Parts: sequence; C-alpha cells; structure tokens
Amino acid sequence: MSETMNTEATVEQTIAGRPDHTAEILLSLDNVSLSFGGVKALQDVSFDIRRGEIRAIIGPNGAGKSSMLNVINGFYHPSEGTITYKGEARSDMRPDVVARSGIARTFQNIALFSGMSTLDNIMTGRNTMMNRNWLWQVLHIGPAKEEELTHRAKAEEVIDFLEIQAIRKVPVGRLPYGLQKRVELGRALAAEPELLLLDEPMAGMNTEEKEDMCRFILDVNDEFGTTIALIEHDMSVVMDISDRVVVLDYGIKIADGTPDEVRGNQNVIDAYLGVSHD
Amino acid sequence: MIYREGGQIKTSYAADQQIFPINQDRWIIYGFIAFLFVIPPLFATEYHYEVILYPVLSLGLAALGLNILTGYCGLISLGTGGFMAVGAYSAFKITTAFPDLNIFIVFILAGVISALFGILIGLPSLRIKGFYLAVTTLAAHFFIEWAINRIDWLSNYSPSHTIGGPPRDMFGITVMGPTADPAAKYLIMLIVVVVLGFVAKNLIRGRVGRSWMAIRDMDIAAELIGIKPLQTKLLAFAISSFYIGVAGALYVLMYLESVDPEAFEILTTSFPVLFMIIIGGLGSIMGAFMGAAFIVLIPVILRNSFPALGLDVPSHVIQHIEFMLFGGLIVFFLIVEPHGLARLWQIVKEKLRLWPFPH
Amino acid sequence: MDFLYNVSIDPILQIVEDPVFFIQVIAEGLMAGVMYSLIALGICLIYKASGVFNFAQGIFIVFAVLCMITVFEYGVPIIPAVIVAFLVMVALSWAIERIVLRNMVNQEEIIMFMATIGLSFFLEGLGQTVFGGDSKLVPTEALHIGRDALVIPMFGSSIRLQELDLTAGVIAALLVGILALFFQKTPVGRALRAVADDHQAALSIGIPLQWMWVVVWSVAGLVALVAGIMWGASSSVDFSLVVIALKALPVLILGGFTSVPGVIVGGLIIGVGEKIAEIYWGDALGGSIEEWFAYLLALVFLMFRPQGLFGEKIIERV
Amino acid sequence: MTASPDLTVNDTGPKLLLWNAKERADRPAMREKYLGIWQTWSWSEMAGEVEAIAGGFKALGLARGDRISIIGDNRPRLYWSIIAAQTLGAVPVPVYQDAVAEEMQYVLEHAESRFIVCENQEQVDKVLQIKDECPKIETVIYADDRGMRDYNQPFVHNFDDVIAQGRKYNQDNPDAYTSEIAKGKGADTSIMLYTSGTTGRPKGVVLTYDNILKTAYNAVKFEGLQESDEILAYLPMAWVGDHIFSYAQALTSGLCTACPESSDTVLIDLQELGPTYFFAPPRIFENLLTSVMIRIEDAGAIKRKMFHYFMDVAHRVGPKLLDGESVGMGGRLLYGLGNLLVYAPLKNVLGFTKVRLAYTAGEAIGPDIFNFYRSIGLNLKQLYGMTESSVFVTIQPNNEIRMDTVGRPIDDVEVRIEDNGEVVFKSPGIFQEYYKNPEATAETKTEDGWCRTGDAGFFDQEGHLRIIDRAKDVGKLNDGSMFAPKYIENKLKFFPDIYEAVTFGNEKDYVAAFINIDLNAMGNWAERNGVAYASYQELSGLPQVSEIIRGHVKNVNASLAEDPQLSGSQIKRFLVLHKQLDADDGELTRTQKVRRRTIAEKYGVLIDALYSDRDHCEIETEVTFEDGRKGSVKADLMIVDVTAPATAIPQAAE
Repeated sequence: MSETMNTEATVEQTIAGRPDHTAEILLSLDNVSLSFGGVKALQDVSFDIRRGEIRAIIGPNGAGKSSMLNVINGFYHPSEGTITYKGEARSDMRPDVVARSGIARTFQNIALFSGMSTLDNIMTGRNTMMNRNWLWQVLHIGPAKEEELTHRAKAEEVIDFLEIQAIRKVPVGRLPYGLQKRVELGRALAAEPELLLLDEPMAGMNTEEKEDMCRFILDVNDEFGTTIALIEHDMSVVMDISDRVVVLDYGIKIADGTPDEVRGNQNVIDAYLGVSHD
Repeated sequence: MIYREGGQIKTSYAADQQIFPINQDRWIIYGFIAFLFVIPPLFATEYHYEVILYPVLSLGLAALGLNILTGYCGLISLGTGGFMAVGAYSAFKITTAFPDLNIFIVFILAGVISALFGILIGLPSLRIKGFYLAVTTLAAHFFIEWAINRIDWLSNYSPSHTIGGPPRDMFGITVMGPTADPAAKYLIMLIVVVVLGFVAKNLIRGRVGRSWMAIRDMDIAAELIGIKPLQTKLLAFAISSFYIGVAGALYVLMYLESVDPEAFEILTTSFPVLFMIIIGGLGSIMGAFMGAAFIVLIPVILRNSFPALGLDVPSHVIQHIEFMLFGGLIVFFLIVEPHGLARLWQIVKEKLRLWPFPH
Repeated sequence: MDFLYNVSIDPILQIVEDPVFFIQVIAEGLMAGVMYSLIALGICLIYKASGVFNFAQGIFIVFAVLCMITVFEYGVPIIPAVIVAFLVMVALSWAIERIVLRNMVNQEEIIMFMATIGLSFFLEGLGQTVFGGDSKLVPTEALHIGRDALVIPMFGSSIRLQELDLTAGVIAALLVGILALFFQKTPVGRALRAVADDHQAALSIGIPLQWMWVVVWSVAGLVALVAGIMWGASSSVDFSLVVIALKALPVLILGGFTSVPGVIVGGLIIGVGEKIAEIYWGDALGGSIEEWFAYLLALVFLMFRPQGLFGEKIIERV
Repeated sequence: MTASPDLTVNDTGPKLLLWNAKERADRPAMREKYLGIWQTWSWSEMAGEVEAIAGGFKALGLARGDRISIIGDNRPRLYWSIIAAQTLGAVPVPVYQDAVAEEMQYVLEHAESRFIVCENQEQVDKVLQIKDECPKIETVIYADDRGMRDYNQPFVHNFDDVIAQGRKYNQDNPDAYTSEIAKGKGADTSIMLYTSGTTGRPKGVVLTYDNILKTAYNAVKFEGLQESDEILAYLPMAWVGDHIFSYAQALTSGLCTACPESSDTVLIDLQELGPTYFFAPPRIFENLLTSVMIRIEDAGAIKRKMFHYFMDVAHRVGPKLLDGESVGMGGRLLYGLGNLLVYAPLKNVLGFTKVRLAYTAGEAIGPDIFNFYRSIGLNLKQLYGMTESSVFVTIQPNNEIRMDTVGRPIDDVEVRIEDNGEVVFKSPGIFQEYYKNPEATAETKTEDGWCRTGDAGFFDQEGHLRIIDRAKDVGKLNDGSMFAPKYIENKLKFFPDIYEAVTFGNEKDYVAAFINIDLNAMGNWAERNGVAYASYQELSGLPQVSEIIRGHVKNVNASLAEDPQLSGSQIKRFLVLHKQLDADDGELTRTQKVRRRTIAEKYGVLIDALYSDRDHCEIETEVTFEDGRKGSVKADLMIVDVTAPATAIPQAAE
C-alpha cells in the first residue's frame, strides 16, 4: 500500500523541470573494457551522462555495475577505451585526483570512517576544498582556524539538508544502517560534486527509509543541480526517479534509454528473467 | 555526576570546536596542568623525578608520537626505539656542536631530523600495508641501531658510543647535564610535553587529523573522497617521528643523562612504548600519557610493594613477575578493552554525564 | 673512490678469484636459511589457520626446548623428554585458545598481533621463573646429532659442512614433508585448510573452529621444539633467543605469510643473501650488516611484490 | 534588574521592542539552534530584523487591520513576523503547524487572512492546496527555501527577498517604521488566537495589547522574571501560552527566547540550553518521569537502590525545603547528599539544572509526578488560565504549593464562584470577542465584564482555587449522586500504566470507563515479566493487563470513597481499549484533550456493552496511520467488572 503511495509522490516531483535530453554531456565512456585476470568485467561499453540528469545503471548481479562506477571514479583503469569528462579525454588518474575534479560517490557496503562522528565524517568530504598548510593548524589560529570554521558551517548545511542534526556528534559506528547510509550521502554531498555516484543507495533499507532516500536524491538533484549516476536494484525506484537508464549484463551494455524504453526492451526482460544467451 | 552542562551553550563554531567544550572538563584539565607545574617543583624529591616524572614525560611523549602514527593513522610501527635514537643522537650532536643554542631549539631540530628519517621510512607506505609496513619500520630500527654502533662520529668518538646531556643553562639555571637542577629540568620537559600535547590535539581535531583517521578507518574510501594517501601517510610519519625524536632527546639528554646504543633495543624501547599506547588507548592523546604512567608505575609499585608487605623477593624474581604482569595486562586489556585506559576514562566520563542513568 | 671500489668491483673479483669459497658461503647460507625457514614455518602455520601473526613463536621455541632440556636433566630419557615437551606445548596451545583466542575472535589482525607480544612477555616471565634464566645446552649426544664437520673436496680446494647443519636440513625437509602429508591426506588437515580459507564457511559446515586452533597451535609448538633443538644444538639456549621471531619476519615477507613453500624458499634466499652480503660487502659497509640486510632484502622485494613470493595477488575491492 | 518598561507609554508590542532595543540593546533576545550552534540575536539586532521585515510586508501591501497568518514551528523569523505585522497594525493569526489542510482552511477562511507566512514547503503545500477555497489569500511567504525552487507562482515570496525588499523600502522611507509604530495603541487588537476547542469549530479569540501585555507583566512581577532568564520556545506558536511566554513576557521582562533545532531535538536542546523558565503541560512532565523510571530500571542494582533511597528522602524533605519549611539537620544533610548524587545530576540530564520557575497547566497533573519534580528541587507550580484570559488567572505563589489547587488570583484579577459552581473572573486580560461570533462572545462574557470559564471549582480554606471539572461535564447518576468525569479520569491517569481514560455515567446507573494503557510503561512491564506481545492491540488485550488495571481502578474507587460528594461515582465496569486515542482520528484535540462526544459516537457499541451484562464486545474502528493512510482494526474487547467497591464510608455518611 505504501509502495504505491511512494510512487505517486515521487512521480509528482519528477515531472517538473527535468533537464531536456539535449543537455551538455558531462561524462562519457567510449568503448570501455575492463578485465581482471581472465574475467572481463566490462566489454566495449559506451554510454554518457548528461549534466543535470539522474542516470541509473541497472543489471543483474555480476553485470559489471560497480565496476563501471569504479572506472568512472578512477579506482580501476580501463584496459581499453576512453573516458571523457567535461569535454576532455581523461588519462588514468588516481582516485583522489578524480575526486578533486568534482566526482563524489557512496558505496554499496557503507564505507564510513567508523571511528569518527557524523560531523567529522562529513567534514572529511570537504577535504578536497581545504588547502591551508598544516603548520597553521598546529596552533589552531589564523587561516587554518578560519578555514575550519567556514567548512564547519558548510558541513552543517549538509547536516541540516539531510535532517541528521540529532546525530551530529554521534560516532557513526553506533548509528543504525539507514542513518549510516544518509551520513555517507552527506559525506559525498559535502564535496559539492558535479557528478554524484551512488552505489545502491537504498540497499537493505525498509520502505520508509527508501522513501526518505528517494526524496533526498531528488532534492539533491533539484536543489543543487547535481548530476547523479546511481546503481539500484529496486526497479520501481529506478523507474520513478531516473531520467535515463543503462542496462548491463555480463559486462555488456544491452539497453540504454528512458525508463519506458528500457522497460519494454526484450533483451532487458530476458536478462532479468534469466533467459540463456544465444 | 559532576557535570552541569545545562546552559553551556555554544553560540559560535569556534566555541563549539574548542578542545574542551564542556566547562567542567576544561577546568579539570587546566587544573591538572597547573598542578603539574606547581606541585612537583615544590614537593617532589629526586626519587620522584627520576623514577616517575622524567620517564613518564619522555616516554609519554614517545607514546604520543607513536599514537599519531598507529592510533590515528593506523600505520603500525615497531621502530620507535630507532627514531628515539635518531632524536637523541641528533640532539647530542647539535648541542655539542653549538653549545650556545637554546635547548628548546636543539630539541626541535632533533625532532626535524627524526621527521626527515620518518618521511624516508614512510615512503614505501603507499604500497606496503599492515605487517609488511611494520617490517619496514623494523628494518629502519635495525639500520639505525647498526649505524649508531658503527659510526663513531655520531657519539663524538666516545669509546662505547655512549652519549649524554652536557650541562646547559637557561636563565642562569642549569637545566641539563649532571649538575642540573632537577626541578628546572622537570619544568623544561613539562613545557615541551604540554606544548607538543596541545599541538597534537590541534592537528588531530582539524583537517589533518580527520584525514589520518579516514585513512585508518577505511583507506580506500578515503582515497575515493579525495584524500591524498601518500601525502597524508607521510605527514603522519613525519609528525610521529618528530614527536618520537623529541621524546628520544628528552629521554637521553634529560632523563637518562648517559646511554649507549643498547638503550634503544626493540625490547627495551619499541615494545614498551607500543604497550603504552595499547594500555593507554589507541587514538588518544591523554591515553598515551596514561599508558606511560601505567607502564612506568607498575614496576615501581611492584618493587615497593614486596618490601612493604615484608617479603624479601630477589630482584630478578620481581623482574620475572614484572614480565608476566606486563604480558598478562596487555592480553587482558586487548580482550577487555582494546581501546585502553583512555576509553575507560571516556566511559567513566560519559557515565558521569548521564548519571544517574546508565545510558 | 675506495668505498665505491670496495662495494662494486672488489666483491666480484673476490668471487671470481675463489669460486669454491663462494660455494662454501652459499652452502652455509642455505644451512642458516633452513633455520630461518623452521622458525617462520611455525608462524606461517598459525597465521594460515587463525589469522594471527604469532610474535610469541620465538618464546615458543625457547620454551619448548628448555622444557625438554629440563625434563632430560631430571634423568628422563631423551625420547620421553621430547614427548613431554611436546605435550607441554599442546597444553600451552589449549590454554592460549581458552584464554586468549576465544575471547578475541573478530578482532583486527593488528590487535591480535599485539596480544601475542603480550603473550610473549608473559611466557618469558613464566619461563624464567620455571626454568631459570641461565643458558642451557641441548644434549646433542643423546639426540644423536653429530657435531663434526664434513670436508668435501672441490676444484682442488674443499668446502666444510657441519653435520649438525646437514641434520637440521634433513629434519626440516622431513618436517615439511610430514606436514604436507598431514594437510593433504588427513581429515584434520583438510579441515584445517578449510578453516584457513574461510572461517565462516568452515564454521557453517560444522568444523569446530576452537579445536582446530588448538591443533594448529600445537603443530606450531612441535615445529618450535624442532627449531629450538636445532638452533640450540649449534650454540646454547637462553631467553635472548626470543627476538628470533623478528628474524623470521623478512622470511615471511619474502615468502608470503600464508605459503609453506614460500616460507622455505624465502628462508633459503634470506640465509644465502645474508651470508654473501656479510662476507663480500660487510667490511666495506662497516661490518655486521646482517643485522639489517635481511630486512633490506625483504623491503626491496616488497616494493615489487607487495604480497610476497607465493602470496596471492591482492585485488582491492570497494 | 535594570529598568522596567512603563506600559502606559510603551503600550504595544512594537513599542516595547523599540524600548528593549534601546535599553537592553546588547542583551540576547532570541536564540535558535541552527546549523549546530545557538545563533543569537540581541534586542537591537532583533529590532533591526523586525524593521526590515515590516518594511517588506509594507512593500508587499500589508495594511492596517489585515490579518496575517503564521504557520510553522517555533522560528525566530516567525516570531519577528508577528511583531513586524503588528508594527503595521495588521493582526497576526498563528495557526497550529500540525493542522491538516482542512483544519487550516477553516481558520484561514474565517480569519480572512490576506498574508500567510509559512515556515517551509510542507506548510506552503497545505496553503496552496486550500487557496482556492480561501479567496482572501493574496500573498504567501516562505522562510525556508528548501524544495521551493519550482514554486514560481507570482504570489509566493521568499522571506529573504521580502527582507531585502524591506531594507530597500525602509531606505526609501526612513520614517515609515517609527511612524507606523507610533500609530499603534494599547487598545488595538494585537493577536487573534484560535482555540482548538473540545467541541465545535475553533473560535478566534481577539486579544489587545492591553490584554496580553498587562497580564504578562503582572505575572512577570509576581514571579520576578528578569532579562537574564531564558525560555525554550517549543510549544506551538498558535497556543496562547507560547505567545504569552515567548512574546509578551519576553517583551515585558527582557527574557531570552530560544528556539530548538527541530522537533526531534527538543530534549537535547533543552538539556543544552538549560533554561531558567520552563513550561510544559502535565503530559510532558509525565513522559519525562516515565522515561526516567524506565532508564533507571536499566541501571545496576546499587545505583538503583541509591536512586530509590534518595528519592524517598526527597519525597520526605524536598517539598518542605522548597516551600521554606523547617527541616531537621539530619534531613538537610541527607538531602544535600542526595542532591549531590541524584537530584542535581538528574536535573542536569533532564535539562532542568538552571530552571528556577517551571509551570504546568492545562490539565490536572498527577500527584506523583508533581511531587517528584518538586522533591528534586524543581520549582514546579500550577497555574490556571485560558486563551480568553491571556493565560494568567491564578498562580501558586512560592511556598504555597498545594497538590490539588491552582493557586491564588494574581494582581488585578478577581475570581468568583457562581451558584452552579462555575468559576468566573474579571481581569485586564479578558479577551475582546470571539471573532465573527457574537453569540459565543455573549455566552462567555457577561454584560458587567465578567468572564465565564466553563469550569466548576471552589476556593479552599487558604483561599486557593480548586478546579474539579468542566462545569457542563459535571453530571448526575440516575441515583442522583454527582458525577465529575474528568476528576475521575485524572485520578486514573495518575497511574503511569494508564495513558488516557474516558468515563461515562451521566444519567446512567453506574460509572463505567474506557482505559487506554501506556505503551511505554506496560511494554516495560511486559518485558520485565517476559510477556510476549506483537502490537499495542495485543498488549492491551492481555488478561494480565486487565488485572493490573483493575487494581488501579480499585484504588481510584477507594479514594473516591473518601470524598462524600463523589463517593457514589465509583467505577463498576471498565474495558481496555485496543487502540490509542489519537488526534489524527479526531478522538483527541490537537492539545491532546479527550473529545468526549466523538468518542461516545464512535464507540457507542462499547458503551452499550458496558451497560449490559456482556463480558466481551467486538468492534471495528477506523484508524489513521502515521503516514496519513487510513485503515481499520478489529478487536474483541474484554469487559471487566470491578467487584466489591469500597462503599462503606459514603453509606456511613448518608
């Protein structure tokens, strides 16, 4: 019952002001392949992400979805193919360099810094923007202190946005799963990314938590104009909130288009029903 | 129980992010520091200085240094003794070469040299992790040990490579060397420790500290959110080695006064300092000193308690008991509270804040 | 200039001038390497099965052999003495499992490692209390270990090998063989391998993890006893040997923490490398470089293969 | 204490603000926990903000006499909007923020609001939903721009823009602000507050500056409130209490009003802020006490024993100490120790460390609850008042705290008891009228200036007012004995296990009751006794639960028996309801008061069963879930007889 309610609510929100399909291409993958030893995780995959859209990556288990995100944020380097970001072909970069170029992400299995508080975790998200010399920090005066306070204010805005004020100073290890996911989103948001990669942001959540997360994702996209690429298993969510969907199976792209187009694609139906490949 | 937090509101981030945001904590800590500055110089005897205060201060500082690397940045080091030796021999060389140089500057320079060594040793840390990294530090340790035994220049050609603190004055008072005023010596050490303690706290609570902890808690995620792994780890190595180097200088020049290279063996320095941070608490500044106090005091208590009980126990037996006690305590702490005394202190504090409720 | 010459040209010339001596050096290096392998083997076994880097392996060695010697000194024949020593190690393993391991399941590796340092200190104190602090000699005669030297003529010169070292090599080879059989052929061995692969999976198919740990630690105790006898046969046994575990570290690095063949090969490489370095380069660098050479070797190696010689390649996942 | 304002000169809120901005320029006036810290505005800063907002309102066309509705949680900007509107002579009409759209529609339509100031998107959405039905709405302003990007209707404005516009307007018209303020006078309408009302539609209570400022100031003098005092504004802005405490008393005494970070963090914020002045309805005190008791049960045995021991000490000694009575040396020492170990830390954890004045009102508070707080040294008092009286009619003076009274009339207030037992009063705070409802006004206000309270009560020997029940609710059993339902219900509710109770008996043969169990307290009991349950419904249906409640009912009967007038109204039968009475289902008002009539209609079957000889009864009820969905629950309820009521005393009395 609440499932349908959720659908209605989110559909309503998605109608207004979507980016059109001619928006500038923010990032594109061209003929990207990736293999580990003999296993081919991605084979000749090409697709793009347009500025301002919510782009879903779906596919059965082992389809290469996470590998795709890992390629995008520089954790894996493709064995073939090119990645073009903001109009420039990108050479193999270290992940931290990619992060500094405006790509942030969350992880399938929460990867928070468990020894730190919610606030500190979110502050780490702003690391890329903090550049005062550590020598200032030694005395906690001058520019370093000023920087610390400015970024604290920014982090607080994220906390306010995600409505996690009550857990601000709680060590994240003590938080329930759903809240941890939210803090992780906060850490990514704190980096003010242009492209936000979400790896199964709603995995393991109950309906209410999923609704909240959906709302936050849409709000992020809407409020900050952040481009979002997400992997998600819950089909109804994907169909509701994404502008375009790319479908992978065994490392190969089998469909790409609007949710409606993808929904009707025979390859996709086969892949999900487990029909054997000819 | 003692906490009355109502009304201690913070109207600025500066106030909220101060080191001790709760008034009661601040009063207790500042009170304690004031106590340390006033009471021992008035009442402590030579025995107190030699047996408790000097070793706790110098080894506590070394433990703090190690804690920065291991407790905050998650990089394990077994080479503490080596870095202490670097600091000690550097300080010795500098102060004998420039006898007029203020000894604070001597300590800082010694720390800097040690830090440079640290950076060198830390270089492989980008590729090498966990135990493998510990081996790197061990290698450094053995190399340093070998070097101070082989290179006569380091000890100014002393026959057994022995070094010690030469007499140095400050404000007309002898603060180093055999003729130094014990209280003045103590105050010098205390100033170094307190200042460096606050410096460490400042680093920990800011961007640098968060980067370290991010690397410690989940290095891959840290990298993926834009933390530069090598720079962060190298900084941890550098700062940690700086602290350990200064600690080594204090340990030798101020506390022991005269040592040979054997003083820096793994079993006599590296491991005890490691124990201090385990018992004191990984990832805690206070913990480093609590651990140091604990490790220093146990033998003192042990040695005094047998005679006090009227038992005549030979000293080597006491030493055996000491070994067993240390070992047992380490295991006990790791089982019961892997986060050490600092965590216990934290729990007590939390309990007191929530008193009379349990949670 | 002299220095450069001494470290680059001179050693090569020496080797070319006297190749037989070079072979002698290699042979001695191999013999020393066998000892390193034996020490590292115990650590490797425990690490494989319980994920604990056992720093206490050094004290295990001292403990085991001192126990044997003490029992033997009470007039017990040597074979029962060896058995008693082994049983003591089994009891010790059991106690460690009950008191330490069981209470520390799921702790991080580093914490476990530190626990074994604590354990090492505890056993050292205990050992000194029980066995006394003096150094003792291994009864080589009773054990029928020869102490003579074999002289093998070669290219008009000759090399000398210690019978003792040869015995050690043979015993080590035998031990590795027996262990390999034990792991491959017996149900217990297979179960142990399962445990090493995946604790959770092993538990889920009903392997009593705790019991397995006792077995593995006991086997490591046996290895320690053998290593102790061999080491002690050539010199004497006392508690300063405890740091021997540190000697095993480079071996493990080189061979990989979880690979038995790796440990053997690693030990030999370290043994040979150390001897060659000391003899041909030692003087030029100021002597006693074997104190750190093994580590340097391991480090250089690490830079190229962070997972060790036989270790599995680590694929980092997110 | 600095100078206090002369209310004959500074006779309106905006004038008082100016006075404060001058006399207390740098004292904190308002705080809000926002973005992690307590953002603070001094009186002069606050006046500056209000000036800008007023300019903005003016620029948008708000005119003298217009109504402007304020909807949202307690936020400084919303408070400032009230004063800014008053500056321009408009009448603020705060609306309960948790009201659903239809409830809101009635108020907005009735008040004919032209301007609406909303806290956030949620409120804007509700307003837009009903805008077509309320043609008078012209301008909507939102304070929080989260999610508002796509709202491009021309009549929807961002608060920031309004302020900017206002600053510009004020620059262009430098004298506008002060001249507008000067136009106001004490007899002007200052605010219109809609009473939730237990029956019928809400009524708009019209209050003037003279009403609220004089009354508030009298109470300020009565209690000695100062500019150093702080209060946490966490109760709805549309409720008269909040308006009096956070607006009128703040302006007249200079105290600082602090707004919590969010409704989820009120307790944390309370603890952090440590207010000196605190108001809470009995239910909140009760919930706090319940949580204290539950949390202490989790403590170790020694701590628990210590707690209970010192609580006993506190019960013996505490109230006396607070009332300034003499206590023996031993008692004093013991209490001092208890204070060190239990009371002070407890107050610290609850956020009461600095509270020097706490009120409760609105309903009767349980004696255990009241005594608990007083005995740990919290100066908790009861007062009596209502929207129509600008709150304060009577207050318990310090050192004269009685459990069952509401204290003495404060300055300028006269109280009289009518023949039918109804309490009537005369005070400066008496409201002007019910907006557009002359009949109701006439029913409540007499021609000679008295105001009917609708409550039945009497003065005790000490001159303290004692309230029994709503005058119209006091009825008679068929045998002629008096039946005061609320009085009995309150006695029932004093048991922590009972969350809510509804009694019946007017024109019946005997008294019967619906009981709502308290999920926390009973759930805790179930946990301790290993009783498994899956839902509220299952828990409430357990026979053991009925047994426990039966025990409580017997106790109540015994205490009723002690009072000759009420001994006839002992409870004969009761049942434990299968669902919690809920405001969303219309069973309670938004202020959590029982809607007797609705309940009687909805649960008619159950009432009939209570007055038959059946021992169980089936019922199906519609419920509203938290997310707004509706559903229905079915249950078969057990009806419990309370045997052998203690009737000995009343019979003897007759």
